Amino acid sequence: MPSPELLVTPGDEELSDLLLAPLWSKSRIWLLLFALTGAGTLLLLFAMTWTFSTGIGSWGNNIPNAWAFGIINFVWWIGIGHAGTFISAFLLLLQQPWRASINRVAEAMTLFAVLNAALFPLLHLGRPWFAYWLIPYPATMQVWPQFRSALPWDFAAILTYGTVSLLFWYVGLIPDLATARDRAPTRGKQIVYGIFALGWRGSARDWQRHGIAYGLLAGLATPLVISVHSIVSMDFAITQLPGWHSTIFPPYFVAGALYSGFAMVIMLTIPLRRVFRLETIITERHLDSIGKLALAMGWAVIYAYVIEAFIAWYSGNIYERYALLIGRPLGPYALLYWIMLSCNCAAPQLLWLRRVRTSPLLLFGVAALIQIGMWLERFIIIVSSLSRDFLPSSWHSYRPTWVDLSLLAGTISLFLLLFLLFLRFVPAIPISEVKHLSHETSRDEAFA
Amino acid sequence: MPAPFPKWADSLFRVLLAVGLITVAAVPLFLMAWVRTPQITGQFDPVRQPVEFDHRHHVDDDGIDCLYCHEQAERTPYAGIPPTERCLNCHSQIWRNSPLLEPVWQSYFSNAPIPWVRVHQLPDFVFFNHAIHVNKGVGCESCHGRVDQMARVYQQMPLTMGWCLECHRNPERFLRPREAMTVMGWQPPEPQEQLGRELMQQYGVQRLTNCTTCHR
Amino acid sequence: MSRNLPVLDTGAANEGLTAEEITRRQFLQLAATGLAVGALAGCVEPPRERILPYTVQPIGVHPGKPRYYATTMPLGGYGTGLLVESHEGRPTKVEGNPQHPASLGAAGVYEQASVLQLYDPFRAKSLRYRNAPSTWNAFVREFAPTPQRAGYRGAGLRFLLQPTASPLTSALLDRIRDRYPEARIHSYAPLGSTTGTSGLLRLFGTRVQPQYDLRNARVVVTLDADLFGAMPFAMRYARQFADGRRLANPQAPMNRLYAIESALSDTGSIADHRIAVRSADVAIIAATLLRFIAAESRTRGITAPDLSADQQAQHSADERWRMIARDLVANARQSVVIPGEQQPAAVHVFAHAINLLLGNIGRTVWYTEPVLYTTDAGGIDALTREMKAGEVDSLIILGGNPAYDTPAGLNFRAALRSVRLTAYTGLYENETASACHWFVPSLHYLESWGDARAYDGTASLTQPLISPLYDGRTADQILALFLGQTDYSAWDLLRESWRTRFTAADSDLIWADSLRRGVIVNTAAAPLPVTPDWSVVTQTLANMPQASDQIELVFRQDPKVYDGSFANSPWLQELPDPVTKLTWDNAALLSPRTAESLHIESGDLLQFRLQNRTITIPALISPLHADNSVALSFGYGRRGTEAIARDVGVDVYALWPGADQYVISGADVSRVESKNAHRLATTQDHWQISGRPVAVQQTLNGWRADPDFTREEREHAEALYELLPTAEEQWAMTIDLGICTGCSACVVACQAENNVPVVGKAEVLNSREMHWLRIDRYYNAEAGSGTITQPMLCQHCEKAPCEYVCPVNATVHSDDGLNEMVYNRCVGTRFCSNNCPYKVRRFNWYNYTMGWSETEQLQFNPDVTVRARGVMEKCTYCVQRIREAEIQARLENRRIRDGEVVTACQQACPTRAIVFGSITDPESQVSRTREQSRLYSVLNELGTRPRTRYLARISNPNPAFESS
Amino acid sequence: MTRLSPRVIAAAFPSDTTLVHAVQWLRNNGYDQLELYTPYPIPHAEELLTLKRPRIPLVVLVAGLAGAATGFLAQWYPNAWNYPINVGGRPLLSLPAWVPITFELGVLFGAFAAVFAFLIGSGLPRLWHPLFELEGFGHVSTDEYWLTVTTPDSDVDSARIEHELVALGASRITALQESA
Repeated sequence: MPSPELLVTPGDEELSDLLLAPLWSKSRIWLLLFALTGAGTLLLLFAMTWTFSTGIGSWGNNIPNAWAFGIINFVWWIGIGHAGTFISAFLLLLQQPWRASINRVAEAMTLFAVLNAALFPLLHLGRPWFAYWLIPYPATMQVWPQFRSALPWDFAAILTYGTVSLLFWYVGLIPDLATARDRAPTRGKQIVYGIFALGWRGSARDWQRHGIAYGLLAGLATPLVISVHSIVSMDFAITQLPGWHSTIFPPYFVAGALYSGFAMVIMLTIPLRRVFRLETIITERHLDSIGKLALAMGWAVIYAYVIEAFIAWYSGNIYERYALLIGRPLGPYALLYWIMLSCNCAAPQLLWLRRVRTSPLLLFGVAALIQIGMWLERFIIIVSSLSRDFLPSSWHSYRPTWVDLSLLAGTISLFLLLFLLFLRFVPAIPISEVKHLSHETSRDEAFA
Repeated sequence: MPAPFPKWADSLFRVLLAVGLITVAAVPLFLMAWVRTPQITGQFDPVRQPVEFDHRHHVDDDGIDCLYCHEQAERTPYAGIPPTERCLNCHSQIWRNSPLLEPVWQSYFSNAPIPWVRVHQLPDFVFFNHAIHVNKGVGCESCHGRVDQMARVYQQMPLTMGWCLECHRNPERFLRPREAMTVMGWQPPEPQEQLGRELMQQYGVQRLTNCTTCHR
Repeated sequence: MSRNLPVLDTGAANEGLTAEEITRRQFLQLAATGLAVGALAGCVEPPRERILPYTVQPIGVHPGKPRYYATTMPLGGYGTGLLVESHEGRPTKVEGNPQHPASLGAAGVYEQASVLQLYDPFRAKSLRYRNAPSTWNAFVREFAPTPQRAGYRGAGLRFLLQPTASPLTSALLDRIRDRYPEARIHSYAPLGSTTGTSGLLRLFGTRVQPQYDLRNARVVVTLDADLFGAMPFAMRYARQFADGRRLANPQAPMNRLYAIESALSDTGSIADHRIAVRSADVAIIAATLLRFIAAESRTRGITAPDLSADQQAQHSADERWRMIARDLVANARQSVVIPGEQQPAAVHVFAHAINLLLGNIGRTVWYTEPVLYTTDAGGIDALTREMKAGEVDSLIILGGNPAYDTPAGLNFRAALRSVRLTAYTGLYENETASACHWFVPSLHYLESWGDARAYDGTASLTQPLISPLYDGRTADQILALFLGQTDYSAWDLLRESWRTRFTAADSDLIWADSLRRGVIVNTAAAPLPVTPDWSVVTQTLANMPQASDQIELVFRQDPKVYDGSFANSPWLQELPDPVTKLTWDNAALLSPRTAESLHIESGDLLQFRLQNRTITIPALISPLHADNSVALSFGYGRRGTEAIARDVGVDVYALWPGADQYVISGADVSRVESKNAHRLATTQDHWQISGRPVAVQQTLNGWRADPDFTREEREHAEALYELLPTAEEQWAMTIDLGICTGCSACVVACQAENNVPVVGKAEVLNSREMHWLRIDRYYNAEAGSGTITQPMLCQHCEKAPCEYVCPVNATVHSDDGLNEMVYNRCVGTRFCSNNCPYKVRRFNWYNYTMGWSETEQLQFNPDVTVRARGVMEKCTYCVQRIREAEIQARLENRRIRDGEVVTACQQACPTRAIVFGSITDPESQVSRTREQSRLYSVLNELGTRPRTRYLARISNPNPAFESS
Repeated sequence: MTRLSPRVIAAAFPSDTTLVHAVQWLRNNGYDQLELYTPYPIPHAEELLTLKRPRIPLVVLVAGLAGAATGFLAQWYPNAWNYPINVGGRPLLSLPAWVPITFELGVLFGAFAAVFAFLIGSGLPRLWHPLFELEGFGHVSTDEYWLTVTTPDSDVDSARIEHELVALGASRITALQESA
């Protein structure tokens, strides 16, 4: 029999206090991590200021590699975001009870990932101060954006995705904020959480509307999450560059996105349950399920790789063949390519073993490898394709600068920083849902 | 612990919320309106010149034609600012001792240009050619306004790209016969649209909205 | 923008230096204020600008309308006629003068770059005496008394000039020789080889200079001669050669070129047969050819001396020489063999003997008296000897840079110290300036009066386009000092000297006409009859050196900085070498096999030791380079005050044993062990075309077999949907790869016309060079020619991939078929570049143009926006010229005439390989080229429908070669 | 007969089951003006109180369509109507290219509609509510299950109700006059 979503069914009050504990208590380790990630975030700010003041030239980009780290990081982050929405929205529609205890963590992850992702398109512009020209507004020059380009699509997609994720997250949060308000140890906290709770009283009618709205948001978010990475993939697919110009990109990218996303969920929840003693709430069952999902996505990605290569060969097009069958496995970035393959294709096969899926340490390791692999995948897609396209005369390789690297490191820190703040000030586990779940399980037991 | 909020907090909160939402919506609208104001376009701001030259007087009272001083307008990209000698064609005869002419004489004798201040200033990436506009039936007034009514010349038109496009898209609404080129306050004898279409035929005027028409 | 320009004229332009002139200081201030606002403004409003009208407007000056003046640029002693574009008294662009024999309307890299040299902020600005600022008057006080010194016959007085053909200078020099019988006049330039003249002196017994005409040469053989690159008159030869292969159809007659050389040159890269041999072996090959031809001719009953007697050199074993000989004989009287200027006298003797045998004299070759001013004073080595011997009292150096560019073997610099009084005039305070007592800034040709003669003797005048920016003088003025003409302006001297030359009657008319034309008609040198002394030939044959395969060093002209005199030009430093694509450096070129034998790779440091002198220089492997031969180019490793040239590359003069010794054997080569190899900034890393339909070529026979061999690359499938441009004119360009020598004149011309910035070595290393037009060069063993060069610029695709990915409409299509790039709308997503299959788009990673000095900004073309940081840019088909012509045509209510719009690259091209025009006119030149069966589009299968099309290169290899 | 101001009785229960029993009793005795307050949505609340489903889905649909329309027009007007430009030789009416944004804006508007429909329908935000004044109402969000029943102001009724609720396990009972 599968292990249950909850190992214990504590009383409502204990449960609330257990889940609210991080909000009221201070912890040294938290402060330490906060300081570390804070420092990293300062690095990000510095690199950003540097980029804006000296110019995009401070990045390693060149012609032909007009896009590189900036876009790689963008795609990587937005991809990570996807798992959050998937877990909370998609699994909600599929009525997977086990999502309850981890969906808010996943959603928070989405929010912060999207935030990071949104930084890069702005940063990588030659003249970021004119970024608003991508918005259709009645300008005195009467010139408009050009909507055949995938970039305005991107802009709309990310805007929508970010907003919807935020709404979804907040709506789900309201009842718990109310709990926090009512359990607040001090008046100050009571007022703050009170304001954000919007005066939630939990009447049957409110619950009903809440449920419907939440469901509808989930219904909207699910196709949205598919569309977003499909659109991101079109930044590449609509071009005619060998290695980009491919019809499999949308599903391929969505799968890849979820793949890295699940890996990130694993990497976040495992330390989380450990630090806050939540093994009873986030159980092996959860790890097991996410592990399976990751494995499934791994195979989707492998399929995409195979098809990509096959079509390149089957097309008989010399440029496609060179890019995918020679450029990647043997070109200047061959090493990265093979590392990527071992991370994305070989490593996840361990997840066939239940022992690996349920052992936090091993699972974390595999997830980490996948994470690296997926970043490299974006590097390969973007740089190896650009650096060697049609005319051999313009071939040139790419090397990142310290600014590129600082930006990557910086956004990772910012991500963790935001996540820490989230753990400290927001109920990270959806209290009402867990209660609901625990009562159902207890009821089941009663009937059993 | 008491109830989280007193009764009045409710209404206060809602008001604040409303105000917040409205500002968020209003800011961009305000900006869009603001960039259309003279403050940004630089309209209606009489410019002080090194020489107190009064167009109102010279054009209206003396009836001097624009092309007498800006004689290149028909032939070259630039209408041309008259050389000092041109002022003296008349003023070596009349008002020669007027203190207002002091800088002119100075320039003439020291052979140093009079540093006139530019009034109609387009960005550096815009290339405007007077000759072609003048020859295709765009009157001075159409862009420079009623110079004959300006003591100190100021920019009367917004000179925004949108403004240029109005005419580049529909020249017929603005064209006038070459003879009336320098006339101030000209009124079309027949309905403008109709006259404009005729002139477009006659002068071979095109609707040019290519970027490189102006940006090169 | 020209609109912002101060409207004023230096007055120097045409009627001498009149009172209209305004001082340099004012000029610069005003000009700079006008140009400071040159860049794209952001969203902020610029401050109110000033407009500065004339006080008195000169006749015929219309601010905003550029004017063109004819003038002459001297280089290597010979003049090239130019037309220079001037905006309100600022020369901004140099074009060729169609009426001038050396230009024929084209302008090469040096001519194009010369305009920037005028504005070079590092030019010397004032006189100097012993490290202290001085004045012209002081200089005059020093030297003016000389002519008055009673009984002084010029003992110890020496003049050192660069080779010159200027009638004015020659006249002055003659007068000086009359006034100072004991003075001596030496002339020297590192590339001014005298081997040719001495060789011909031996052969004919008189001083003559060969003249070549390729127009009716069916077969051309070059013996280590860069006919289309380094040689004087190169642009003329290139044009004549190209005219022999402008093939409209496979049946058209076509000439054939054999290039026998060590380092790959422009000539070699377009040759039908390029044969790589050590430069030292060229003599033996010439001898071999001569023998074969003599024999061959006699078998055909042509009278020729028997030269087969003496021993055969081993190269004769090589069948190729026999085949070439046959080909030459078969085309007797319509062929030419041209020896390299830097080759020893023997080669010149053999080459011209061959031409004699073939009966080419009077048809493709003839002889005239030397155009350059010559004295019997001897060369630089004679002078140095005298200086060391203390026989020189005062030395006047007019131009050049002998302290730097003389052979290290002579140690001229040291010799200078043993001279009591030395004076030097030059553009820069360079190595020589610092070694001399007196320094006088000389005038750039664009700011001075003078004259020159072309290689064929045609005389032309040099007139200034701008009054001198700094306190400079011409060499002629300094010479005049020694004739007592102290306060003569260059104009006075010139006008005077020509007044005597022209028939007094209509002297002024001729003068005015000559100024307008840019040439003085009927001044070409007359052919001289010559009689060869065949015994000289047999003697020379008799004592031929034995061929060896030890490593040789070849000292050569640099295709970019010449002999170093252009080293401070950022344009030329960043111009990719036509062959190696190297920028901001010189390197030791050697063949892959030689590199292998030395166990080195490109970038490794090599040390050369020759007679206790050593230099260390990075190696650069160049395919098709001759084995056991190392090419070293002059002009780098400068130590003067020219900040841009300073420490770029390595000074190879430091190894050079002696004047005229361009090929040296017996230097020992060793690899210098060092951690990190020297980084050579080449703009093209991949030299294989790897079977891609990019630069298409075919042999003449292949073409005849399949006249439509490019069909695959020309026809395109119908598009599902399309929006076609509708305007009256539809612009298009055709580039004939068959006659592109890769000389790169177009690259610099484009840079000059379109304000293309220079980015520096570091940025080039990161592939960020900004050239709108680049020349791709691919090596291919298959076809007859060793390489193919392909000018690559925006293809102006009708279905442009770059356009539909731009999110802000910054790159769109115009009604007349241009792919427009709107800088001021660009936000810099660089998506367009990713989707450009030709990778011709360039991005302003930094604010490249902002570093330019006040003076350099004066060169900016006011009709082209100066791009700021963060925007994309690319070739616009010189849209500013199109619109200019369009407006002119509309003002006159007519259509634009064919040939009225000429792009900068097209205008500069010596071979006229680039054709531009409207394809709506079926009669236009470009329309006709597009009917040719060798027309094709690059990457046709992508369906981008480029407006820039190419004519496949047709090579004409000797069938005999293929069979063997 | 004169209409008397009604009164509200609020009762707190320790568990959802007891609450449900209480509700059933009240409904059976004809007291229909009920409202429940619980820490989580208790199952079958709709049936217990016979609530009818709000029209939120319809609102979302309409808003979504409006969003999509906005998205489409925002692309068609600039590119095909206001300033038609030849871009890469593509037709002015490039419908396929406009699909993504049309979809995204539909979703965006729909999402906002869902949230606002929920908030407005529930009269949120509402920081103050008379119930907040009641002793122990704060437990509603944690571990107590409350119901309020509005009755005609007759001591008989209220006394009966209160007594019965206690019997049904109400841990705390408060009565208050409904303000208007």
